[in-house]
This record gives sequence, C-alpha cells and structure tokens, in this order.
Amino acid sequence: MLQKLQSIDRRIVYLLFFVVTAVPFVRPVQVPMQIAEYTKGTYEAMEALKPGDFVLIDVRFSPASAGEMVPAYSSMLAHLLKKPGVRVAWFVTSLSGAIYADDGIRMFEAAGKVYGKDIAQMGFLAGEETAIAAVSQDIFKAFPSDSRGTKSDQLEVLKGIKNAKDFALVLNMSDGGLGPLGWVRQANMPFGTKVISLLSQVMVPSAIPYYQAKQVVGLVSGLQGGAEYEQMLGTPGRGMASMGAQTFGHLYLVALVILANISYLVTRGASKGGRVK
Amino acid sequence: MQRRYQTWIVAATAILMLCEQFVKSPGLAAAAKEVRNWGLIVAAFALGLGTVNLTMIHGDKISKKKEGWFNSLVLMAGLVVFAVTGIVLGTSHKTYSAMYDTTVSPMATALFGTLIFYIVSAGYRSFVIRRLESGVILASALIVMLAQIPVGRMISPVIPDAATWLQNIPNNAGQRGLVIGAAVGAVANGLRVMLGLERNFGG
Amino acid sequence: MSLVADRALGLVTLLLLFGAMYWQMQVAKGGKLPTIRRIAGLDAIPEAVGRATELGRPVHYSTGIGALDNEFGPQTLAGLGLLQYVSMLCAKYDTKIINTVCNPVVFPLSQEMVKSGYTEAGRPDAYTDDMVRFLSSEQFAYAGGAMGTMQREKVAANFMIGAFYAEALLIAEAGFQAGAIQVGSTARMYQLPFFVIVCDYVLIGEEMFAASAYVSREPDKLGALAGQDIGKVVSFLLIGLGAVLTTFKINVITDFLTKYGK
Amino acid sequence: MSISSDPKAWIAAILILCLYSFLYKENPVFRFAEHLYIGIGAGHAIAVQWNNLKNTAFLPLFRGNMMMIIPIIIGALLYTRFSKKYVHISRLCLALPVGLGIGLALRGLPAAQILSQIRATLVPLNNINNFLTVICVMGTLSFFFFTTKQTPVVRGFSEVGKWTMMVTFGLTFATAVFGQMAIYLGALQRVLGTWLGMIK
Repeated sequence: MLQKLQSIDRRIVYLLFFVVTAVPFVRPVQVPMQIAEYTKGTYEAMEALKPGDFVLIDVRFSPASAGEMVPAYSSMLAHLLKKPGVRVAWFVTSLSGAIYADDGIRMFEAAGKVYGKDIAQMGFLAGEETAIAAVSQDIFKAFPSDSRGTKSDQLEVLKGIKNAKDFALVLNMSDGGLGPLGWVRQANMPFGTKVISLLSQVMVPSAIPYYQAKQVVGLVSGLQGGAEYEQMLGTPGRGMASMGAQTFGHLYLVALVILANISYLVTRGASKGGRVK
Repeated sequence: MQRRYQTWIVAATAILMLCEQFVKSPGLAAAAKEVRNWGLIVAAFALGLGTVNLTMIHGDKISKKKEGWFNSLVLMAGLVVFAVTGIVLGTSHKTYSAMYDTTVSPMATALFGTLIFYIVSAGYRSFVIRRLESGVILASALIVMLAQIPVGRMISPVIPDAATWLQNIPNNAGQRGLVIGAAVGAVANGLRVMLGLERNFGG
Repeated sequence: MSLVADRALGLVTLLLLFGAMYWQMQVAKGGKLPTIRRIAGLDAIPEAVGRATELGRPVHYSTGIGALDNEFGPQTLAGLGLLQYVSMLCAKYDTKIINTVCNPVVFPLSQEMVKSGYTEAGRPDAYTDDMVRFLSSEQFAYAGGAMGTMQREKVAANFMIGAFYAEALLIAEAGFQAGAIQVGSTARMYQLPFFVIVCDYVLIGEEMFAASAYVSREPDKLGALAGQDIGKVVSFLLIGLGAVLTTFKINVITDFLTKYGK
Repeated sequence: MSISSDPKAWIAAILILCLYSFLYKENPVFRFAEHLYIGIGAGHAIAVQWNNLKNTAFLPLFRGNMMMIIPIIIGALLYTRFSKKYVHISRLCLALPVGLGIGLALRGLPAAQILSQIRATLVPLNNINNFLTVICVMGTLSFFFFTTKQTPVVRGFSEVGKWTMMVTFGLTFATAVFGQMAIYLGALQRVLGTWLGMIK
C-alpha cells in the first residue's frame, strides 16, 4: 500500500492537481499576504514620480505568460495613472508585446490621457539589448516616428527627452531573455537611470543581485507581485483571486512529496536499487 | 582554407563589436550598428532555409501520402494562410491580430501552462531523499514553496524568514558562482571560436 | 578616438584571459598536457548513444531555442560543438539521430555539424536531410513539435545541450515519458534545476564549455581549458583577498572594479 | 454559467484542450494541434520577417541606402547551400551571425557577469552571513576548476560549492512552481472563464 504512494500514475497526479487548483480559482478564497521588500521598492519609486516626469515602459512579454504578467502590469499602470502629469511612452522588445502596449494606451486614453501629449506607443525594436542600447543613447534616433507614424519630434510627450539620463524611470516588463540586465548595462551603468523590472517569478532570483547592487530600484515578481501591488493600491483583482489557487496547488505538491518520502523511508528496507530518477 | 576565411570573418565581426564597446569613436559605433543590422537581415533570410526544410519534409509526406500526411497538410495550410495574410495585410492588421489571438496565443499559453503539471510530477518523482544531495534540494524547495503561500507564515513565521535567508545567502552565492564560472567559460569559448579552435561550421 | 576608461577592466579581463589561454596552449603543445577532472555528464554520452543502438531506436538532440547573436550565443555554440560529437557517435554506431531546431540561424549550422560528424566517422553518405529538422521559430510550437517527435519516434536517448528557456522541462518530460536516457546542459540559471531534477546526467553551467576539450583531448583545447581555469582561480583569489581587505576597510579592489569595470 | 457564443473563444479553448491532451498521452488530437501550431508559427514568422526585411533592408535600399545591398547579398548567398558546388559560400555567410554573438558576449560578459559579480561579493567579513556568502561563492567557483590539482583545499571548497548549488537548484525550482502555476491559471482563465463563463 505504502509502496504504491511512490508510483501513483502520473495521470492521477495531474487530475488531482487540476481539481485542487481549478476549484479555488473559480470560487475564490481570500488569503492574507506579506509584501516583498523589492515590491515596496517599486511602489516607492513610482510614488516618488513628479508631474512632468517621463517614464519609459519596455514591454517584453508574450501572450504565453499573460496570466502571470498582466495583473501586475495593469496595477502598475493604474498606479501611474494616479500620478498627475507623468508622461508615459511604451516600446516593445518582443514580437507579440505590442498587444499589451496598445492595451496600456487604451487604458490611459479611457482615463482621459491624450495620445501624443501624455502618452505614446513607439513601436517594436528587434534585438533586445541592441534595442535597449539604441533607445538609451538617443530615443529619437531609435524611433524616428512612433507606432502610428507620427514623427517623434512632433510628439509633445517626448519634449526635452534625449537619452536615458532624461528618463525618470524605466519599467522593464520581461517574461524571459535578459530581464533587467539589458537596462542595467545600457541605461543604469552609463546614465544612472532608475530601472524597475516586472519579471516572471522564475526570473526573480537571478535579478535579486542587481536589486541588491542597487542597479535596479525595484522588482515585481509575476503574479504574486501583482497581488501585492493590488493590496498596496487597495484594489483587489484577478491577482489576489489567483493566490487561492496558488496556495492549494503548492500544498498539494508539498503533500505529494512528503507522502512519497514517507513511503520511501518505510519501504526502503524491503527493496533496494532501481533507477534513481 | 575555407575554415581560415570563416575564422577571419568571425574574428573581424567580433572585434568590431569589441571596439565599439571599448573605444570611443563615432565612426566605429556607426559601423558596428550597421553590421548588427546586417545580422538581423541575414537572420531574416535564414528563416527561409528552415521554411524550405519544413516544406520539403511535409511536402514529401503529402505527395507520397505517407503516414500522417493529413497533419502535414494542416501544417502547410496554416503556414500558407498566415504567411499570405500577414504579408498582404501586414501583421498589425486587425484581421491578422484576431487570427493570431485565437490560435497562436492560446496554444502558447496551453503548452506553457502544461509545464506546471510536469513540475508537479517531476518533483513528486525526484524529490525522494535517496541521497543527501537530493535531500538538500528537497528541503530548500519545500521551505521556499511554503514561504510563497500565505499558509507558510501561519505554520511558522520562521518559514518566510528561512526562505528569505536561503534566497539571499546560499542561493545568491550559488547563482553568483555559477554566473562567474559560466561567463568565464562563455568568454573562453568565444575566444576559442575566434581562434579557429572549434569547428563550428564543419568543413 | 580613445579608450573608454570606465570600461577598461572589461577589456583587460579579456586580454588576460586570452593571454592565459594562449600561454597554456603553448605549454600543452609542448607536451605537458593538463589532467582534467572527471565530468560524468560527458562520460555518459557514448553510453547513452550505445543504449539507443542496442534498442534500435533513435537519438534526439536539441540545442534549445537560444539564438547566436546575443550573450547566450556561446552556449548555443557549445551545444553545436557537442552535436557534432554525438552525430559522429551515431554515425559510428549506425544509429539514427534526430536534431530538432528552433532558431533559423542555428538551423544551417546544425546541418553542418551533423554532416561533419558523419564525415568524421567516415560515413558522409549516411547523412540524410531529415536528420536535422527545423520545426518552428516560435518557442512553444517548437517545444510541441519536439515533444511529439520524441514520442512518435520513440527516442532512446535525448540530449539537450545549449541555451534553454521554458521549453527545457517540456522536452525533458517528453523524453522521460518516451523512456529515453537523458543528458541535459545549460548555463541558463532559470532552467538548470529542471535538468538537474529530471535528467539522468547533467552538465552544470560551465561544464558545457569544457566539453569540447574533454571529449577531443586535443592539446590546444586542453591548454585553452587550463587557461580558462586560470581565469577562475584569479577570480577566486580576488574574491578571497578582496573580502579580507574590505573587512579591514581597505577598499582598493572594490573601488578599482567600480571605477573601471562598467 | 454562460458558455461563450464567440467562435474565437471556442477555437482557442478547443486548441488548448487538444494540446493539454498530451498530458494523457501522445494522440491524434494533439498531433493535429501540434502540426497546426508549427504551420501557423512558420507562417507568422515568415510574415513578420518579410515585413522586417521590407522595412529594414529593401525600403532603405530603394531610398538610396546602397549599404543595404551587402546584407541582402549575404542573406541571399545563404541559399547556396542547396548547391553542392557552392555550399562553402553559405558557410562563410554564417560566420557573420556567429561573430556578432561572440562579440556581444565577449564585450558584455566580463563587466556584467564577472567583474560586477566579483565586486558584489566583496563584503566585509564581519558577520556570519557575509562570511558564508564569500565562502559559498568561492566554493561554487572552485567546483568548476577542471584542470587544477585537486588538493584538499580545492576539494573542500568545491564540496561547499556542490551543496551551495543544491540549495540554489531547490530554490529556483520552488520559485518556478509559483511562476508556472500563474501561467497555467492563465490557460484556465481562458477555458473556464472566457469559454465556459464559469468565472465572474
């Protein structure tokens, strides 16, 4: 009996996992949470924005990770909307990122911001770090015109902006690739630009050294970061609802591993050897 | 001879990139930018090679009605429809975006989403303490997993603290050591290719 | 035209590493070969190909979705280097190799590597065009294709060596389900743990860059590897020394690195 | 609960389910979706790259930027691989992207991943955490000494490195659990929410 716990058919493992996560996802349960220091760093840097400040958003995530990225992305945009007079421009470094930049534009327009004056979508640049370097050195050279074909020098939103020195904040939103590293190398190191990264959770451990080295002023970690941000803004949403499913999914895996180990320890005497994996 | 020319081109391109980084010169920067741009264009041309391969393998299956020919037909149809629509209308056209959103984007989400099932089954299968090494992996994974959910704090306030410590001290140190080592390795590998020690293009 | 002062250390690092490698290569060519520690993941490669031969089933090889033209390029190149070695073994044992490819620029290079592996084994005619298969430049379309291919072709050995992203575990689990013996390697930290957990053998991080010297045992490559080790030993000593100095509030190394190491 | 009447939601949901069926086992439905995905992916890539080429190479060329002729020729010469006689030319062309990658790695890695990581490790050894950090970094690094003599000191350090890496692996794995779950919830949202209307 105990031995069987070590070799449950993977399909049963899958099915139970589905049940355990789908139920709380459909019928949400509220869970309290603790806010990470680097998320606070992000919040504070955003809070410190003054009227007239220019914020550049680099969208580098794809539909595949929308579930993880979008709750935090929306919350961060909502936070920017709360800061009056802040100018925002988007640009895109992944092929399918434009959808989310356009979503952001729509969200800002719905809140009464004027395209060209308060906001702009510059378009796509290939080659991640090459693109970042180009934008950091001269945004007008990198983008002679925006994604709608308007000449960049006619965009009021870019007035007085030349290189990364003039960016009050860079919001890098990555689900892969270099994470904040491209910005650290091309904008923070040469120009001292403040960089914030919204990253998929799996990328966060690798980005922490840059946060500790103060090359990045804040991080937001995927869905959890989204839920934390919703809490700090006081507007619960999909991010917080997902935390319930997360909780049960995690507990399920923890329970499985513990069961497998108990059964292994108990039956170890009986059978030795076998393939390690 | 062939290999020597290759090595020269590799070395010249790489040295140009290096010069752009380390030498202040507008001319060099412009040249380097131009050459990087060439790289993107050559990459775009390279896609055609892959497409020819794909078309050859599946065209052969279709024309000879080999096993799975119907799926090959589906593949070619998808290819033609998207390529033609995307070229004629442009990839930012509304119709094209809608096509992309109903097919590529859910399929990407789906496959990316199956990963968690594999993580669960791989964890369940492998996290058995047969050796001390797997015990350490298991212990740190368990602590961090519990710390990621609010329940962890309820079990014991030590859990999130332990997770933070693990993250900041050993994990950070491990990442750093791995990163430094891998970077030295990557740089050395690059130098070896530049010197023509690695036969990376056959010939 | 002048040197960018605050980046000078980057250049110095490169030159020193280059010098160390060159020096050790000369030493090795002079007949004093360095001894190299055992790397289990590399020893396992012939065994894995051998097992596929015994079972009469094919070998699958992936270099991941990594491109060449970014900083992960060297990982992809290392994967391509081992692809040639594995192809050579496959040609020798007369076992079918299937190399699935995602990146369009990597694709022609992969063809070259497999071809030259077959040539090296003395069987250039055995190479066929369906060995190297371009699947898709879309990450998950590639992953799905590789998963399906491995299951349908019932591969008995699966090599994943290169710059891997989220496709790593998808391919590795498909390999596990197909019952393949698996060797994984990447220096991408997000994905490395999955290989450690799922694969039978792993080349951890930098071990992949030692591979070509390890399997070829050519003097100049072994020498280059010894030179590369000098780089790590110096880093190692620098960290130890620097930390001790910092403890006594002597910040020369830190300041120097900060000033010239951008 | 109200099932969507939008055909797009249906197609998306059905494709998701087709791909998820692989979890049970490789089957005809999965095979269908897999091939469709590869086909569409290839078509999409062609369209994207076509537009890129048009904008970055051909239009500038027609506007008089004669430089653009060079990459276009290099790109076109890649196709000499289909000729036995001229295949070597295509190999030469591949040297360009390889050189670019190596150049970018060589120029970026020393500062960003060697020097700055060393600098970040230079902390005063006045508390146990700093001490551990330094020892663990040195340990991990020494695990990759391939050719140096394995003296007891080196062996000791690399043993420390081995354990440090085990913690790193466990931790990265655990963090991935959370991230991947979030992505899976995105797929769930599409099926249970957008399609079946089970989520408000």
